[in-house]
Amino acid sequence: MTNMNQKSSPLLSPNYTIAICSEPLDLAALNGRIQKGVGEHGASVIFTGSVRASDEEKGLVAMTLEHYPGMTESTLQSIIEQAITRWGLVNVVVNHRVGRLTAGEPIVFVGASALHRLAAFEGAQYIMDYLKNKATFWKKEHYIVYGKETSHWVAEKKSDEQSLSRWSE
Amino acid sequence: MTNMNQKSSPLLSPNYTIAICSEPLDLAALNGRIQKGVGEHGASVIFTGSVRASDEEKGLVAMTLEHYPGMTESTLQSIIEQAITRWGLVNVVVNHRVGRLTAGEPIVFVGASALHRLAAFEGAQYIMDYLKNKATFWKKEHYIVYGKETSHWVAEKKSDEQSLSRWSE
Amino acid sequence: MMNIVRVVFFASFKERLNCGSLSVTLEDNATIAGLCGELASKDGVWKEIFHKPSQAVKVAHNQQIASLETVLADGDEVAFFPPVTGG
Amino acid sequence: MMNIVRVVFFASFKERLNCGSLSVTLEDNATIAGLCGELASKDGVWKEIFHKPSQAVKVAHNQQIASLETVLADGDEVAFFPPVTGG
Repeated sequence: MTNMNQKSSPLLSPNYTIAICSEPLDLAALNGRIQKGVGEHGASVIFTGSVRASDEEKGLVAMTLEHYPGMTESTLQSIIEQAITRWGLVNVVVNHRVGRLTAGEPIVFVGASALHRLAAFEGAQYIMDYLKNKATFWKKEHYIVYGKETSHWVAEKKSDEQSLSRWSE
Repeated sequence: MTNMNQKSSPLLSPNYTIAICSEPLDLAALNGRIQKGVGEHGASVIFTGSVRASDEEKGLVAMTLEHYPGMTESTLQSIIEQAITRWGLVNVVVNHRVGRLTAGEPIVFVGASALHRLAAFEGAQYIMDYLKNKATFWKKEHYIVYGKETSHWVAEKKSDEQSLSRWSE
Repeated sequence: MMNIVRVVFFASFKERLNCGSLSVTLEDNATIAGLCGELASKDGVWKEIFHKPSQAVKVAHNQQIASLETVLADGDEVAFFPPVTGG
Repeated sequence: MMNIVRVVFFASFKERLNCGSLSVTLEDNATIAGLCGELASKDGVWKEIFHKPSQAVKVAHNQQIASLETVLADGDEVAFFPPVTGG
């Protein structure tokens, strides 16, 4: 599931790709797609979010990510297009894992490149904050407690909702 | 020139490395050093700054980066230690190129990992903003104009100085 | 005239209801609130979630976030899900 | 008593002065301002930079940013450079 957008500015046409995948994220390939073009763009920022291995102590053995096919992609598309407009991003790559993941595995990759560092930092952070609050993904955690597997759906975090307030103009 | 710092917290001892190098940055290796440990840390942010290829249109053919050996490293060390204290960063890697660079080549790599995304984003951005304003590097641009090479030292940017104001507590 | 809408459920709702999707026949000009009334008329868990749905019940109409006042047309898709927690 | 300090220059200063480093002998308790006076007593470009140095002349004392009031001791290192522009 990949969307591609090419605009017509001759020099720096912004483009983005979105992928929701049940295969492990190939970080080396994704990094390359953001950092290869970095010479044209000057600045790039890459965010990677993973299943915290330190949560293993609490007995976490795995996570399941579910999403709403179709709506997830169109939500991400609109978030990315807003970020491109607001910060003049040149290139954006968003990949999100779904299915069952084990501790240490990457869940999400957000890469953004721009002419200057402020745009790259803020653009990437904006995309992550909105992804967390608006994209239709749900996380279930699987624990082993006293030898028995239990699982529960993760509750929403107040801090995530608050993270959007910084972007109100 | 590499500094290593290991503190004694058993689980997530923060550590950082600083390198000033005249060889091209090996982005794949640097990415790996930040993203490999990401499973333990949950969130990582990587910034890469490069010589803008789009400046080639203006005739830019190369850049020379000079620095103050010794002072540069100790300045970076104090910036990184402040960021680790303020955001609880787990792992920080800063590499900066010196010598002659051509268009498209990476100049600086800043990677930071933390338990949560806000800390990773802000920690990496703080390090870049202070590096830009405090670390003893100087940039000279080489142009070819009417077939003749000229060069000039880059002037400081007001926007860089202003970028520090957001970090005053 | 009657409209048929497709209703889908995600995450904890899908599990609690033991149902991923179903079709509901509604009168013309029925709203999402009316659809909730239909769903609440079923047994225990359905009533718990859809009788006066709380803020924790999110709803999308044709894959766009919507409100209970949204009027439904034949062939529409309505999704119910808890707050999102990805990334 | 006399102190010998090592003075280093970077970037445009090094180029304009055509000098990377030199040693200067100063009286006891001399400050960086006094050192600037010594340097300004040389010809054109030296005077331009070091006679009443502007905000654009940055100074470090033993590799720490310092002010003109800093008192110098034997063996100290003083660096003069323009505003930094790395990254």
